[in-house]
Amino acid sequence: MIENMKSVLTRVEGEGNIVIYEKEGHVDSVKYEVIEAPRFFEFFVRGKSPDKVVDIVSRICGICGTSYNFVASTAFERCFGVNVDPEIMAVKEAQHLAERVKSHILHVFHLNLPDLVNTKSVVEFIPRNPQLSKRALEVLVWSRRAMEVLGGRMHNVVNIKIGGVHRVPEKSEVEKVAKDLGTVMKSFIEFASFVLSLKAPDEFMQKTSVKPHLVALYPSTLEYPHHSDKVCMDGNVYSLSEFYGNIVKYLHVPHSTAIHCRVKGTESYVVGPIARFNQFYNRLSKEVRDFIETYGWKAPLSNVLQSFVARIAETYETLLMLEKFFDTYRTRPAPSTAIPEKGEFTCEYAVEAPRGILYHKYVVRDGKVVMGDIIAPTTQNVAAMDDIATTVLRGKKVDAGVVDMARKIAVSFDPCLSCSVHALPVKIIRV
Amino acid sequence: MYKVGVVKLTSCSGCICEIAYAFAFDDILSNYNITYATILADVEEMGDVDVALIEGSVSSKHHEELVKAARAKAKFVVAVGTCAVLGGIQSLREGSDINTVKKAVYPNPEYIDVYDVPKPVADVINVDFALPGCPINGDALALFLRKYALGGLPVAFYESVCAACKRKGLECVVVSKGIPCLGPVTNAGCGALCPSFGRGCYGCYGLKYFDLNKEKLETFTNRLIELGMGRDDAVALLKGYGFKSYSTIVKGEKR
Amino acid sequence: MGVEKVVASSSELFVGNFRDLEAIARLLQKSFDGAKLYGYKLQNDRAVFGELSSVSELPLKVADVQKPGSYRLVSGIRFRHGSGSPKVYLLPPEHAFIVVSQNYDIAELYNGVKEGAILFGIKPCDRKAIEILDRIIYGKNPVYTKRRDAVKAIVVEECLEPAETCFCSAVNAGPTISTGFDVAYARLHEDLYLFKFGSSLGEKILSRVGVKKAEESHVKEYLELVNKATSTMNTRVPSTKNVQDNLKARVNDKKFWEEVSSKCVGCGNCNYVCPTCFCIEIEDRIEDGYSKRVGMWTGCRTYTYGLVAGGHFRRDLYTRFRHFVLHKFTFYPMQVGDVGCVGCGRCSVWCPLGIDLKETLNRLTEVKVQ
Amino acid sequence: MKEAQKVASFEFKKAVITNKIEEAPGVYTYTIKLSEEFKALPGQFDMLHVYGLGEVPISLSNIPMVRNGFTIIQHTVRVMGAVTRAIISRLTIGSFIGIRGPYGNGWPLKDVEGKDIVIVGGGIGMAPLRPIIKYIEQNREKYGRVNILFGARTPNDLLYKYELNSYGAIPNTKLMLSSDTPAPGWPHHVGFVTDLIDKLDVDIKNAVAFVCGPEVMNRVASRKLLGKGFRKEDIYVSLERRMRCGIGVCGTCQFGHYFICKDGPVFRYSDIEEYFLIEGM
Ligand SMILES: Cc1cc2nc3c(=O)[nH]c(=O)nc-3n(C[C@H](O)[C@H](O)[C@H](O)COP(=O)(O)OP(=O)(O)OC[C@H]3O[C@@H](n4cnc5c(N)ncnc54)[C@H](O)[C@@H]3O)c2cc1C
Ligand code: SF4
Ligand code: SF4
Ligand code: SF4
Repeated sequence: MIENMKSVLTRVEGEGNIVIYEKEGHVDSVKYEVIEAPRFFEFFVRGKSPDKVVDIVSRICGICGTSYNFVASTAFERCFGVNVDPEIMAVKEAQHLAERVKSHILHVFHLNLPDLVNTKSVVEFIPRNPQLSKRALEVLVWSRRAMEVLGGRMHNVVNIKIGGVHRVPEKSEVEKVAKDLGTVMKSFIEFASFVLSLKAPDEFMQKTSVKPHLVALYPSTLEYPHHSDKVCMDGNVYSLSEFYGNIVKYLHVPHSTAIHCRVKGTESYVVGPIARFNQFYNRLSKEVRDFIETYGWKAPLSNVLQSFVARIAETYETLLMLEKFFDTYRTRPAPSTAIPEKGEFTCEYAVEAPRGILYHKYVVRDGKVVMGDIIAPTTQNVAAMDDIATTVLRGKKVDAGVVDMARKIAVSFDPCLSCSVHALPVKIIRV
Repeated sequence: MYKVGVVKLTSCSGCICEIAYAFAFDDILSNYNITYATILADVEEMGDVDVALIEGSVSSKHHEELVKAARAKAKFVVAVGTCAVLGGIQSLREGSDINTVKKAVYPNPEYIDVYDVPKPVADVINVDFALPGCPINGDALALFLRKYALGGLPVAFYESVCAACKRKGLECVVVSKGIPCLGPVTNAGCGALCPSFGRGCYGCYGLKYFDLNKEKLETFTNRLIELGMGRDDAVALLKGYGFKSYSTIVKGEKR
Repeated sequence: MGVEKVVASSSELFVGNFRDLEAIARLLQKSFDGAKLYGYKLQNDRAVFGELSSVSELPLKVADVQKPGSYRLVSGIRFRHGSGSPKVYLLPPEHAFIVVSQNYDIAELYNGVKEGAILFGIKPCDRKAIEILDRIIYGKNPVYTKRRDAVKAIVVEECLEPAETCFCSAVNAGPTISTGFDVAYARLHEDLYLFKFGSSLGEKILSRVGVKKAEESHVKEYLELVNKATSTMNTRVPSTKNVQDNLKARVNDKKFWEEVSSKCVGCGNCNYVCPTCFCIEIEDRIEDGYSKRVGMWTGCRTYTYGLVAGGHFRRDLYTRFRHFVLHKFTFYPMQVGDVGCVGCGRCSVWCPLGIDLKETLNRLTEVKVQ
Repeated sequence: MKEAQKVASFEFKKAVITNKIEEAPGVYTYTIKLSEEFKALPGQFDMLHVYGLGEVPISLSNIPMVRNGFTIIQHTVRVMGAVTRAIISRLTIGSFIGIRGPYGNGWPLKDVEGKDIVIVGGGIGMAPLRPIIKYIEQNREKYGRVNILFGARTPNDLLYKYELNSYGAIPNTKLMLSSDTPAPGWPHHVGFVTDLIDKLDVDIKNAVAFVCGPEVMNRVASRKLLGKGFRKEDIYVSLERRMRCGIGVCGTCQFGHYFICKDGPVFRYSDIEEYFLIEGM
């Protein structure tokens, strides 16, 4: 095991396995193996011009690709000293917000719900409750339309660039989705009410106190965390470079193509909905908090299996943010931006992707990226996943229930659709 | 009811989400049943299916086995997305030594077991239908599913992004703004998204391998340079998402 | 269908200004129950062909700078045309023919447009292109036919200063017009318009507008400009006869065709922008349990053209490139009795590679047949 | 120009399939019943429409017949792509199908009365030639000697196997078959169908030839017939190009200055030779 790596890069998502290490019939430890073949983005962003990198990195994750081009473009803007008009920035942000809606709904409906209602898949759930499914799909389809209008398509949007956006859509185009927001809000509330009234299966969790650190971006405004250059861990605020340069250590473990991140090399931490929700509950709109509390939920959520509550709250909050955006929307010409041809720049920034903090750092020399460092949310969560699952399940007799719980823990982290894998194949290894 | 299996290989999973979207339509849900998809259902192995949707490029022996098994169990195989059809963005590593590549990203490159260059699915098995796109357009997939359910297929149009651009009444960004654009050499299917946002196409549906040869690609590269791009950038852009087609065209292998 | 065949055309010119142009539009719209105006206009700083809310939308304060592979708008008064043409109205890029139910019952058949249309400020080359389309698809393509029937009147703007890429005079399509229109005008100066009529309707309208006979100096200036335009454009391409003879001689000269098409990537832009290209692909789209058959622009330079199940008749790009030229100059005359190219230059301007038809034609006649 | 007289249109007739038989692997003959009158000449084609998928040009493979007030027509369809796939896999007895037509000019049978007839067909090309045989059978006295040359890749790929022998039994008619590949028990020629042109038994000076098959076969057949002394005017070839409308709208079937759908599909060799010899025309 190598510790304290400098310039360590990560990748996420894709295929994974749950590995249960067993001792005399009882769980010794649990590890989540990411076996997805790596794609080496950090390698091939090198030598490319920063504007091309903005498009390329969105392919790191199909579900939250907008987070990638959002954070990359903003990192470059900041280090090149590009001033982005707040209204243009808002168009860029809105694409990211619409993506958050999409991602959360996909997770809660397609991936998490089957666990909450004990079906094998959403495919089974749909005929059981077609009405409610319709509501969820309405929100999903609306988020797609919003992303299409603002960014061109539901995945890998094409309307984000260094300096803001390529084109500010016409008011009439935006109106087409804005006018349906009211209906979608209703569908969402109906769906959310159902989900919030479900009980998280937390019998294991209650008995143990697993306390990984909670880490979210520290918002510069009074809003709920969105994007920032500061990190907040358990209430303490750090700069991005301090946190990712010194506090976090990176480990490349044999069982995973993803790099593991640990605070000081040993302690795990959690990013994502639950970290945001528990630390910044008060920054949610009152409307949202009231709604959540009607169903008996509020911060802090006691374990990760309850993270769907945070997702529902965030979706609600995000829809409200979009509503505000639509209300004052107007079109304007998009600016053109020149990328400096000479000089060396170190560019870093972070955004709250649906699954947690996404941190990018680039070094640009004479108009070309020479180094790219990308730390994705799942990378930061896998160590916590291992730790939580191990603590919760250690000593239990290896049976279907154990495997199921290991699966549920993974799913509730939503480690990115493809590797969250509702059906992580299980391997049991005797030690 | 047709049974559908979704096989995921190396990719960003964007196509999987588009698949999920295509399955949000009533008429599709009433004709198709997803019986295997690791993201969507707790089923670990694919049984016999009518249609296998294979997403992502083949990066390892393990993938190769998955794909062959899918072929054996599926009546109809669709390569979904530019990764599956042409290799996808990860093929940008082609031409570099894999060990250098691994070292650039991983402290312990020996843990990483992947092919030097990812393969398109059609390099491993016979593919019945291809839907390029990074990601694919969920509506195009829905169209395919609707037509397949009627016993037929969508009529295949082999055309450039320009076709959609002109049909949408957009103005060519190369001609009217001097912006480099890959539209003329890129497979249609996206509905000319980038030009509709006033920017040049960056080729995410892959190069129009059926119409190009080395010389034409070279003239096109020169045109991009004329429009202000550096040669490296121009070549990288062309390699982009359809590197498989780029390299076969450049090597003059097949058309 | 707009414009009577028997024309009360006059070579007589009248003089007026923009207000008279407005009056012409108003009177025409009144004569045809509020028919809509279609013409060129600026939309988000670009020239498009579409519905005009009034003639003041015409691109009166811009000029285009056209070169092979490049198009820019600058301030001026000599706007020629953009990538769109009246084809955009008459044969829309996507047009539905029929909607069919699952039971094979016809749910909807294309029935034409409700309002009449007045083509306003189109160019002589555009008018000629319509004539060619009429001869080739009028009465065949139901969408074209019905939309064409909706055209009640045609007002043409003559071109006094052609763009660098124009050669209409060399193919008898401009820069002036003598038949097939109701009213034509030319802008001698920013607000000095010369009018003429091409039909009894046009005559009536002009007399109601009350334009005066043009002065001799106006006519002289007009003719000088026209002559200059004509003689410049005529030298840009070989004579049609020369082109046709050489096409015949070297239709099989593969090397020549490969050479002139070497840059072509088969994107089809030339086809889409050409005002006389009419080829379509047809797609059946399933929407809400109905199947809608839609025609969409395609063209002979795209791969699909010549593709058949199990084979391809024009796989090599040079054969498709060649077909375009042959169709315009050899086959159209055999099909409709006239050259199918109106010399507008769009195919060269809007070719992203800047492949210039003029150059192809010149090389065709200059380079010795192998 | 006057208001459009009669605008061609995409309107089709709704028909019912009354029979479907397998001719060869992937090739089926459909019998279709129409409640309206429908006249067609041998060599003409229809646009067959499948809901949601599109239309394909398919030749009539028999002369339309009238039975109990219905018109019965036949089409032989080979599975190729988007639309034909659905016809073969989905449409069976009782299914609906849309039909537009007949289109095209057809074989000039009236003009060649009194002459000897040579028919050369390969693969699916046998389909548009079959109505000629049926027509001659009904009007035997109007024509001289008849030679029918049919070939396919394998014996099993020949169409109309159940009635081929009856063609040979038509008076003064010679049937010659070929298979590209040898097969056990195959008594006929092995090789290309065009080889059989060497064995023609007609008065070449007073004969016409009707040819339909893949483009290569058409070329070879024409060349060999010319070599045998046929005049260019006496050879007729049925051609194919991409065809999306059948009525001169889509433009994609252009062959030189011809539209195959309106000016063809049957062409006199002398009229097309100029184009026929150019690659990629
Ligand atoms: C005049 C004429 C008569 C024909 N007669 C018969 C016949 O009797 N039996 C038979 O099996 N086939 C016949 N064909 C060929 C048949 O039309 C094609 O095999 C069929 O169109 C393939 O369509 P598809 O949708 O299955 O294939 P795809 O490859 O998916 O084609 C898509 C579309 O392209 C067009 N197209 C593709 N191939 C051809 C082609 N070869 N010719 C014309 N259009 C094509 C069609 O409009 C088709 O719908 C004939 C063709 C022509 C031109
Ligand atoms: S061929 Fe070119 S110049 Fe001629 S009419 Fe068409 S677009 Fe204009
Ligand atoms: S030039 Fe080509 S696309 Fe244009 S009408 Fe002729 S054949 Fe059709
Ligand atoms: S626009 Fe130019 S490159 Fe495109 S098909 Fe036409 S000639 Fe070829």
